[in-house]
Amino acid sequence: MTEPRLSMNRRDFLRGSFGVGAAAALAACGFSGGSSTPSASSNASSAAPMAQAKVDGDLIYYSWADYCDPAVKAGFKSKYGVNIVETNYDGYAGMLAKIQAGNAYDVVLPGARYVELMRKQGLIQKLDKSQFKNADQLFGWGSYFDNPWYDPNSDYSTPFSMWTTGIAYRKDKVTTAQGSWNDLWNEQAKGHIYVLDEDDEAIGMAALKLGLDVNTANPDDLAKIKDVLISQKPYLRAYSTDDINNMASGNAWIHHSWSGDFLNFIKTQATDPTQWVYELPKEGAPLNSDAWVIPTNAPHPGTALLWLDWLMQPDNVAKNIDYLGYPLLTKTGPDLYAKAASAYPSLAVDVSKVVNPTVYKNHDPADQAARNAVWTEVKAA
Amino acid sequence: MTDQISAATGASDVTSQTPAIELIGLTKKFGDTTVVDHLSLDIRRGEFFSLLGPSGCGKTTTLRMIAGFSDATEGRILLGGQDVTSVQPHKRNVNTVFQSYALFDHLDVEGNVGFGLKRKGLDKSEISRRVNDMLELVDLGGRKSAKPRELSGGQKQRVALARALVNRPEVLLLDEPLAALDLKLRHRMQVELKEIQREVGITFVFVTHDQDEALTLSDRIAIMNNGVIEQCGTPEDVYERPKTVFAAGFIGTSNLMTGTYSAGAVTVAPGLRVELPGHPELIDGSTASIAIRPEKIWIADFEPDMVRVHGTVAATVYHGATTQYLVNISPEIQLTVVEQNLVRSHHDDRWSDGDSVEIGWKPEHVVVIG
Amino acid sequence: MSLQVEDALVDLAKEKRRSPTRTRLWNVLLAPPALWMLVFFISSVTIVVLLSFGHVGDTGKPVFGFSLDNYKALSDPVYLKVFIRSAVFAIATTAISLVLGYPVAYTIALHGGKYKNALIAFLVIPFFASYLIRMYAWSTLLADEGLINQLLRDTGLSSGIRFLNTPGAVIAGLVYGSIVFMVLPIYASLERMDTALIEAGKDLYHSPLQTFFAVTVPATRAGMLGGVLLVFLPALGDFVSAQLLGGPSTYMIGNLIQQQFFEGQNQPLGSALTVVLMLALLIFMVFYLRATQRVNREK
Amino acid sequence: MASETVPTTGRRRSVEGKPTFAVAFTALFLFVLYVPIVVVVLFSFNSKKSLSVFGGFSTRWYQDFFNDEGLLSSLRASLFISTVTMLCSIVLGTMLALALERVTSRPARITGTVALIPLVTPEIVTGVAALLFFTGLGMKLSLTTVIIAEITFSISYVAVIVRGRLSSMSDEVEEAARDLGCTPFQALRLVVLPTILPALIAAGLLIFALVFDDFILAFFTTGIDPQPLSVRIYSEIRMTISPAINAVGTCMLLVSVLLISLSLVVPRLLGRKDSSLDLISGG
Repeated sequence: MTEPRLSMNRRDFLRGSFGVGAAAALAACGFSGGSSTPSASSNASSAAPMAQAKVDGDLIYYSWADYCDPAVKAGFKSKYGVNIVETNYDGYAGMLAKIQAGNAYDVVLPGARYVELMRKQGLIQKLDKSQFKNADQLFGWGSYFDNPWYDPNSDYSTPFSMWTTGIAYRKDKVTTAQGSWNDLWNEQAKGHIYVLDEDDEAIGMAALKLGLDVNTANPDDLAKIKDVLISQKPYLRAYSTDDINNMASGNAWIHHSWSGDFLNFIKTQATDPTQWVYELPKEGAPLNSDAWVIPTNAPHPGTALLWLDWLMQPDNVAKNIDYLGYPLLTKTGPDLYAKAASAYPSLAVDVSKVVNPTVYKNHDPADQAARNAVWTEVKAA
Repeated sequence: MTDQISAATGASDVTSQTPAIELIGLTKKFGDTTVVDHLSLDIRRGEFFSLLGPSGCGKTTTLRMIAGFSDATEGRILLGGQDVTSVQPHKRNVNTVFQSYALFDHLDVEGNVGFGLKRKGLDKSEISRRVNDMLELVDLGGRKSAKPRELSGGQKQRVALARALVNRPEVLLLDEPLAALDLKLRHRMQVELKEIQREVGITFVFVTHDQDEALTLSDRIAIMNNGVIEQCGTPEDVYERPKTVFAAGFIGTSNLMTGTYSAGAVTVAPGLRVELPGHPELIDGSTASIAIRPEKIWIADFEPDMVRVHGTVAATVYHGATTQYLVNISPEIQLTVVEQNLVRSHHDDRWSDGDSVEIGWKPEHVVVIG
Repeated sequence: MSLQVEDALVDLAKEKRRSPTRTRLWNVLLAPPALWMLVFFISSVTIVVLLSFGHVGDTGKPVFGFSLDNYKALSDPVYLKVFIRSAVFAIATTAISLVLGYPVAYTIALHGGKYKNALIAFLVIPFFASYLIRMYAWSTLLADEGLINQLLRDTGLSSGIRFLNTPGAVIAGLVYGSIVFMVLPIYASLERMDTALIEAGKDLYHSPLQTFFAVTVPATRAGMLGGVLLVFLPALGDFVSAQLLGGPSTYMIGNLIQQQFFEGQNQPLGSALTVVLMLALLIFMVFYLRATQRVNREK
Repeated sequence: MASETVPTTGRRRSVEGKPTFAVAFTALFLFVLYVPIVVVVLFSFNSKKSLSVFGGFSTRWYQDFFNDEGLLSSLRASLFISTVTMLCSIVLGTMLALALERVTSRPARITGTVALIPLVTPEIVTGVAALLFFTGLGMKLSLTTVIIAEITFSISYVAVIVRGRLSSMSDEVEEAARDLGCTPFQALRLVVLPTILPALIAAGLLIFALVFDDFILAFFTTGIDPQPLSVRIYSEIRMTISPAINAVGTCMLLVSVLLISLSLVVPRLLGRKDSSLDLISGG
């Protein structure tokens, strides 16, 4: 592809609309990946000393909405005398877009593949683990996350939670479930089936159904995935990540769902928990994790470190597992979770399986664009 | 600008002989259209002066140039001998009463009237004293704290007048101030306006298209048409002795006849010569227009020296105090005749349509227009 | 000189009678808002147009360029389908708002009596509370096991109706969100209308219905056109209603644009979509202005 | 147009005569309008976490709301955005309205008209443009960027409302001020602005309400400072919603009632006949 040089285009554009004065302002930034701010500052920060765990301001918090027990937050606030300025995202892609746009947060909770992406783009900073009083809860007890695939030695992140993606359905409405991704094409529940509104999850689900790799970027595979997803639309009620409410409202009979949300729903919202089943389809189920990171441009990295440490504290871990319904990846987390989810064997999460092929991975830009295009076209159709 | 004013002040000695307003070759053009055309005019101190003319004649534009709302394209404006042609409106010692009154909705009557004084920086007690005096003068003493929307049309008009007069301007400009009032109220306000003017002794420049109003109120009237002054004079002058066809036609009703003058008579229609005695200035063979007011034409009881013409009554219109006859003196010429219905007249005395009549007038009542 | 020419002159005089010294103040006043709009609107729209010819660079960031690739991509039938769907939704929203809003405006304006202002206030209040929360409240009410379906089942009227996640739900959401902007201009034009017109109409036309269509409707056309504009434009660019109430096949242009900027990470494609949306609106505005000019001429 | 109005014909007949049916229709309309409002208020007092089953009366969600620093900071952020936007757009919009009403030169007129384009631009376009502009300039997204975008969007609204009032004001009012000793600027300050004050109040209230509730522009331009309330509500709805949202909604409703009442009462206090509401509905 012949691509005119960016600098020239930008100059042309400036001449047209801003005049010379603004040129200097624009030149420092812009749309190109080349010399733009994040990567530049990452170089600076890798040379700079790592942050110290001490209060240096309020905590600018960026995560899923309601993805932390309010009591845990309240405890942090009163212990350190700081405020938590909370902002939420409703999907990882949107989260990344905001960070790339230059928004400065202290702590962010990306999914594993986004941790890798952000690390490679220089968007997050290296953590000094000696700053964590509770480091022993997270690392050094033989945890896989001492050296996870997305972040060697967990240098840049502290692992948080883990989940499977499966299918939740109502026994009273659906009697013909096959324990397969085909259940998302179930005739009985036609018009009452939800699929998660996340590109990786939807494409991954279709890939598993077709016996393909969840991370495929092969054009033929993607064409098949697109067709199969479009073929599913007549069965669907909607694409939505709001699985808990969709199940609670009665609109969903079958929901492409995250294990933790299912447990949360069963414990807090379901009118009759015994009606609900969470199945892991036989073709395989995605197993993923997330981790806390501190962005390079975090205004208060000291408070951020204190927050990460706070989350590792066993009593807080217990509270969060109880509140969220997700296993947390500390020494005590998996056991606490196992107890909480004991009634639902399908919700068991085997930490050792986290290196399985159903983990969402990163792609080179062209492949990523191809996957994005599939998802766009499926949604638009 | 300040220099200009002080220079002007220094240059001219303000005496009572100086006219209140002098307009010298005043011209206003909008694009290619000339709205006011080299107008020159002196308005005397203490005079009630009217600019009378049809809409679009340039009278309002002239007024706006005097006030400073509109810039003159050419010519000069002198107020009390000072050249104010390029002085901004707020620095001219004139005030205006607007056609729409333009009262300030957000202020009460007192606030409206005291607005100009407050701008001048007078102290509060002085403002309040003068506002009270002025409101008494316009008979609104009891409505000091009323908002404009609570006032009747006539009251609004008086507030507008008081608001302008309270500043004791050299000249008060009035832009059709009575046009929005109903007939009865208008007549009452005319009387009040005249009284107030006499009392305060300020020069009034009054713009109107209503000839009756102009005749009733004015010391002098300038009749404007197409941006020029057709005639300027006392009400009697312009009514009795119109100088142009337009002036004759615009003020009141005039019977106009045009023809060739020869040997003491004008041939206004083939075979119809109207005698015109006492006009030695007219040369035989020249064209002359003559105008006669309807009420100056008699239809009976003639006096000896009258000029008489035969005609036929075409229509009779009874007006109560008067009766109006339309009399054809030739197939083309119809004269309007107005007769007072006096006590002695009886209904059956009057003429009816189709009657053959003789009409007549005194030679001195005939106005010859250039 | 004819009277008409004189009138024209008077108008001309009015139009241009401001003195130069006064005009300077107005130009001074114009400068800040004009400058603001130039910097923050005109130039930012220019960026959108320019970026629509660009592409996504290797680092996933948008890069300017001179290619028509994005527009070629948009020729895919999938996108055309979304554009048509959006137009249909927006037109339906506008039509429904008009049909439902007109009687309400009419009743309040002509039969509201002394409660007129209170009724209008009552009508406006919900629109000043969060649109999103009201939408959410609807979605809980209309859920399959929500209050309304429970009522339907309890009364035996129906075994349950699927309201949500349908095109109808999206349109209903749009109507609910903006109908007040239809009611208010119509109400205003009805208020301004001389009610003597209706009385006169009653003498001329034998049925009230004929009177309504022959007198009231034309007299309020300006209000209706205003309402149409205020409802149609936001509806065409909306993505919230489809997001919260829509189903798998109710994607609108707004959703597509939103996705390109926040999920698909293809800002140049999103820019191209935005440009196409702007062009579509330009065409709409041309027709709209013609219609309003016709109304003005008739006046 | 005619065909769209056909379904209302049955109603129309009675409207022209006895308005029973029309009144009933309007009542139904208002009822439907208020159904979700009632639900929001009711469930804000729900003792259960459920948004569909009412468990009993409780004020726990209000306690949650008033103790939720996140929600509160969002509320403060939205109030701040709305207030600043209101003030700035009133100043700029009024300037624009005055200029549009008064400038005579052709370039100035064109400029003024162009400044009204946002009025006919869907928010998403303005949002996309603002986002690209800010990120392109390397500006950090923040409350400032939201405010800038909202002002850009609001100026034309203010201009249209204020201009409507200005055009109904006689030029002579301003000339009278000049006549009575005001400089052009004093005439503006002492006479024109006080005269159009009700329109300014109306425009201000409208902008405040629109901006406070605006989601799309805020969504595109918000940064990490506490997010505007609408954006927070959106992300909660998209993820896991807390009934505290109903408490927020109820409070917003109260504020809205207060604002509307103010708009009805304030002009009356100022002794004006035209209430702000007329101007809102007229604009």
